[in-house]
Amino acid sequence: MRYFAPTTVEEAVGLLAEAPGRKVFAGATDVIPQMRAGRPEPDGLVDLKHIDRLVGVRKTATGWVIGAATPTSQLTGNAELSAEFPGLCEGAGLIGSDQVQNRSSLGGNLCNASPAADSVPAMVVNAMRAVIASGGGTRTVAVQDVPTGPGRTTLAPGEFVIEFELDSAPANTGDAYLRLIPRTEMDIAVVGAAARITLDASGTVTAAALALGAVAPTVVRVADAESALVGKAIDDDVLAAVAAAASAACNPIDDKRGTITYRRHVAGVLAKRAVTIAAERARNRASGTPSTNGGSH
Amino acid sequence: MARRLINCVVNGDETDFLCEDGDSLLDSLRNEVGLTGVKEGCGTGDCGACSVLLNGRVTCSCLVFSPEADGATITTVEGLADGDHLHPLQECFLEGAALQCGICTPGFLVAAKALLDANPNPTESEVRYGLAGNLCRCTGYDKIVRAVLEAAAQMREANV
Amino acid sequence: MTIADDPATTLPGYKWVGTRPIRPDGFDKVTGRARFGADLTLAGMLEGAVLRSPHAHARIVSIDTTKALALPGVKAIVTGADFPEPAGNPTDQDMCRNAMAREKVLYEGHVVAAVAATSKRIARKALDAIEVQYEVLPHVMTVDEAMAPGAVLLHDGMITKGMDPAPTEPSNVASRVVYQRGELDKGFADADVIVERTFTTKPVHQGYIEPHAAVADTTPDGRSTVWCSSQGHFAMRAYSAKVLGWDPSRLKVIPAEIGGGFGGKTTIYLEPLAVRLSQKAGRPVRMVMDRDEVFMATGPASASKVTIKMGANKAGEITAAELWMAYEAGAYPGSAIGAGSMTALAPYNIPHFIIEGFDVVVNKPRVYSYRAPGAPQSAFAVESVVDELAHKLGIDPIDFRLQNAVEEGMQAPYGPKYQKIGFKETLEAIKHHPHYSAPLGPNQGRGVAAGFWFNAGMNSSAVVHINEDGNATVVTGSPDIGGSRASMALMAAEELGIDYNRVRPVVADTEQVGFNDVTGGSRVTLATGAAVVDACRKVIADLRARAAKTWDVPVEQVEWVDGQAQHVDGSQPPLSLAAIAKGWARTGGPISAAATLNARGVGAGFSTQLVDVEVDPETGHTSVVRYTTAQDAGRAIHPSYVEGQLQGGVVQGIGWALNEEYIYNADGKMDNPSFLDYRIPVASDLPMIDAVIVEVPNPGHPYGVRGVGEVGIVPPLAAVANAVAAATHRRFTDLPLSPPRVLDGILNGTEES
Amino acid sequence: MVRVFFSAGLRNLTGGAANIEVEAGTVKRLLAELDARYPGMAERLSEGTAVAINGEIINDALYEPIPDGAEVHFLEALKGG
Repeated sequence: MRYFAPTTVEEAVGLLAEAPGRKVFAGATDVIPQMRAGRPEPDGLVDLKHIDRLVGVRKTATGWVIGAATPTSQLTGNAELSAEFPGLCEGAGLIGSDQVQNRSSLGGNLCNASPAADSVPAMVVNAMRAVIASGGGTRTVAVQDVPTGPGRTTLAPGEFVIEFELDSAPANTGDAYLRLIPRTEMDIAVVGAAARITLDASGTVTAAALALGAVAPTVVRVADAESALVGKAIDDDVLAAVAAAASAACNPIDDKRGTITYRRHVAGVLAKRAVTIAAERARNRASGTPSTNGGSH
Repeated sequence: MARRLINCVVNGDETDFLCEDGDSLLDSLRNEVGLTGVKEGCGTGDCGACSVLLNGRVTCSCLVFSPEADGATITTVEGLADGDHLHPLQECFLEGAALQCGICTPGFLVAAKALLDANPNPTESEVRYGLAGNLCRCTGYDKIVRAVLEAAAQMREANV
Repeated sequence: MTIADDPATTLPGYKWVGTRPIRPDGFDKVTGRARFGADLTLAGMLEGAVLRSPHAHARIVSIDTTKALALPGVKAIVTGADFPEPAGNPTDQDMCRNAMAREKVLYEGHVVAAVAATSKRIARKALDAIEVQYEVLPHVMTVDEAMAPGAVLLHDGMITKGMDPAPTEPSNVASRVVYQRGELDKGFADADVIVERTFTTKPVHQGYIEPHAAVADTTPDGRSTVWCSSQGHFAMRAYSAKVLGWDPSRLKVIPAEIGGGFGGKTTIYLEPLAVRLSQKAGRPVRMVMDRDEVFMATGPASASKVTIKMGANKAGEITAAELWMAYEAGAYPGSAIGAGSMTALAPYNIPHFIIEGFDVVVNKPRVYSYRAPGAPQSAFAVESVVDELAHKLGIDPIDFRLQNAVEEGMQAPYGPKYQKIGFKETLEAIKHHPHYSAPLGPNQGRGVAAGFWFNAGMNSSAVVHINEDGNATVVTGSPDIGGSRASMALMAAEELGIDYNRVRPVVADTEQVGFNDVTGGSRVTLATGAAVVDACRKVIADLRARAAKTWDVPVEQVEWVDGQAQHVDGSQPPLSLAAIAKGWARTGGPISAAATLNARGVGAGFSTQLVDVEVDPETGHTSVVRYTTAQDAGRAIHPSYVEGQLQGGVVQGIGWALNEEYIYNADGKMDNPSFLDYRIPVASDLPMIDAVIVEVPNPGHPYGVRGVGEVGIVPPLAAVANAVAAATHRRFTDLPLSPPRVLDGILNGTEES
Repeated sequence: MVRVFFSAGLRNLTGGAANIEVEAGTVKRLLAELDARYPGMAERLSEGTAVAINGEIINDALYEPIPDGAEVHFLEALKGG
């Protein structure tokens, strides 16, 4: 196995084009354990961390651009981003320990294509887009269109994510991500739920997004929950409808981390909790108070 | 395949070592640089025993490919003390009996240093979450958490 | 609380015992100097790797190593053919087959071959090139499957021991044990309330952070030096010798620092393989397990199934108990069913009971000792039912236990009468702890449980040398897994009357000190400590004789006080240890004494624990919010490390209660052999663990020591389960209490008052 | 005289007797005496058993003296962790 450290996107594209067995990586937090577990060694690894464009969090006129290889600790460490998108930063911040946080990245978390990836539901509810290096140029796709199933993505051989685009949140908008793990840290999500809520001045939901992780081969958008929210003030009945819609949207499996029954039930619980927190943040952002905590449950 | 020469700064010293591209930094530090204070507990980033500071950030060296260390600055447990003057964390671990078998101790010390560098006045909960990537099977963490809080207090006092 | 809170306090009459100095090996361990099992490198050293069975149960048809041996860099391969036919008693023979499979593989991870090569990468490649043909056999994974009629047999000729009459047909039940007293029918007739339930636990691993590691250097004279991390290098020598068919003395075993054991490092895995590989290759060989190998191939603690029926009368007396227990042994007989049966009812004085236990083989790794082996599983069942009886009778659970608690002179369920014990003292300590009356929050519940462990004595040797500067070197052969060097030095300092820092404790190899049994059974401070005290007292006798010679007086006129020889009438200026050492050539040469013993005076240990949990009623997630443990330590030599043992045992028990379990798939393969999915507690899962040291001195030890390492893991399973029951009003009988299981209980279980 | 107690698992050898009085000054003499009364008992107790004399459990106690009037129990040998 050979190691390459290109410093430009073009150089990386060229290295990947040279030999089909090469793979990109940023933090290696998945690659090395997979190699140890007996997955075949790629014949080359292309380290993306030395390409400036892939590392960093940049504020633009319309929103944010986050380099695909940026360590997630830089997201949680960015006060402005964390204030605007606390749910996204919570999801990113739950990928492993502090040790892992200094290596893990949104690009790696997305392209490893685990259904349980903690950052992906929050990327989806915030309608983030992946800018993909493709052949000689780039293409941009919605994050939710990248994974197609466990370990599988729509990226063609030789393609990789350069950066993520995130539009500024409208006023009175809040997001949240919650996950259920048996411990308090160091686990893979049994269920994850991200919500984003926009309210009007009267507290009526004007826009809603809800996405679930670890309950289907890919992250699931829960359209029925979103339509149950829009146009309503959030009360117990609405939350019950959200929970029911979330449970119904699941297509989980039984595995060592959870059962179908359990995941279905907890998806509903986390959905309503995530919506509640997101809505509270939406209210507080209108009045300028800091957001409350989400995270592991 | 030809081995690659890596140049880096380890515990303040210019250091070079040879590696194969697929080697982990953990293996290179232990076997090539001779720093066996860096421990392997799992090899998959789940226990923190191999924690080092890589360019100032705490990282599991088992999850780093050795060539990534080229040009890097690395601190291991062997680099925490200043000559024969122990780091306050080391002192507090000793005084507070915060180790039993001692295999996880190097990783805890390195991770705790990173934690206190970033947050000199952590709460108990912040220490517990900050060190959740380091497994200890002997102590139940009680004395480790106390030692880190005590070291933080001493370091704050020394900096006043 | 006792002395625990003030490090400066010493016990009355003692200068060093009961203080909290820095441990002698601490500096090496906080600076990265300490050498653990995998840290040794020798010139020319090869790296080893082990080929393990991918099947839960299969016949080995053939092994072809030709291609593997032909790979550049591969220097030696060993298989079953490289080891002699297993000899000795059945347990020894099983150990030999567990170390290297012969005719059959009996679990996923069973050793089939081992390779030594110039790098680990090449060794791993060679494993892939070894061609093994298996005939896959059906497997049995639980006691229910293994005990079912017509179950596939692991061992064709295994006849259950302990049955009367002996069965004629073989089975997977290796043995049966029975303990009983009184007349069961009468006992249940006397009961006003009876509870009957079945409890199960899954296999759990000791989870030490350091994987097994061994380096062997075998020389052409037929001797080998082995450097390994273990709980007892003399045992590693003896067991390795059995597998190799050697006399033990051909092996020299040097103890590395050990990165946790908890019972799991009291047997061999890699050592004989490394010796044989090194012998074939003519070079040193290092072998280090990967974490998944540790989970799949080393001995966890037994899964268990315990059915219990217990009755009590309205006056609060337990009148009868009936226990049926089956423990998984893994691939070879030898679960801790005996200890599990003997400890089950040990805290209580019950007039009528029967305990029937079965040791059952299944296609899983051969279980091994884990901290108070066998006791947590049965205590989980008993303490859960005791809790339920107390609730049904409307009696406070501690008062109920106090009313039935054993005390000195009562007969233990396993036969003998208790000597001086401190069970009631631990119950009282919890009852009067502020925690017991603190208010609880919403969704919180409080649980209590108790536990018993025998502790052990066994064989120890120690040598005390006085150096020419008047300092002492204390040599033992007991690996230090949790600060025992500090305890040895404290007791020696106390005896000799010199400063703790003038005593250097050393753990020596198998050729430098007499035999020591393993560091296990909570025995080291008691037994090896007693050997150190004996050796110190011999040294003191010699020092008095030297002083008497110097003063030309009878030795009876010389006393040893505060580290110096004093004449009884004060007619001579005192002679310090350093002064006597300085002149030793004139008084008879260097000063040194050895002591050996098969320890007597073991004092049993009891622990009572109290826990508050909070259960999320919508997800079943349980958090431990407060924990207090009270344990009888006899006397705490170094209270900090005693507290550490108490806290560590509790947290391992919390892990067992909440999330730890081996998960197997339908093929009999372990699904979670990593620290990611085998979930030991992390720091953020826990509160501080309030450790209350109760001291009821053990009259059998010079300083009153009882073992403290093990009993702390006995109560937490039930304590946590009882707290979850209190929080949810549901009784849980199957561990672990993982979120899905607890939620299922909340949604579908029967609500109790 | 010492009083020897038999666990349930041993009583098939003693014809159901739960305890008996024996004259024996050491464990070795006790074993010989028991084997004479209950053939097979010595073999049964030779491996994997410990002896409790007046409540004190001792492994490998063959030459251990037994004081007059003592209570003796045979136990399965134990492993620690």
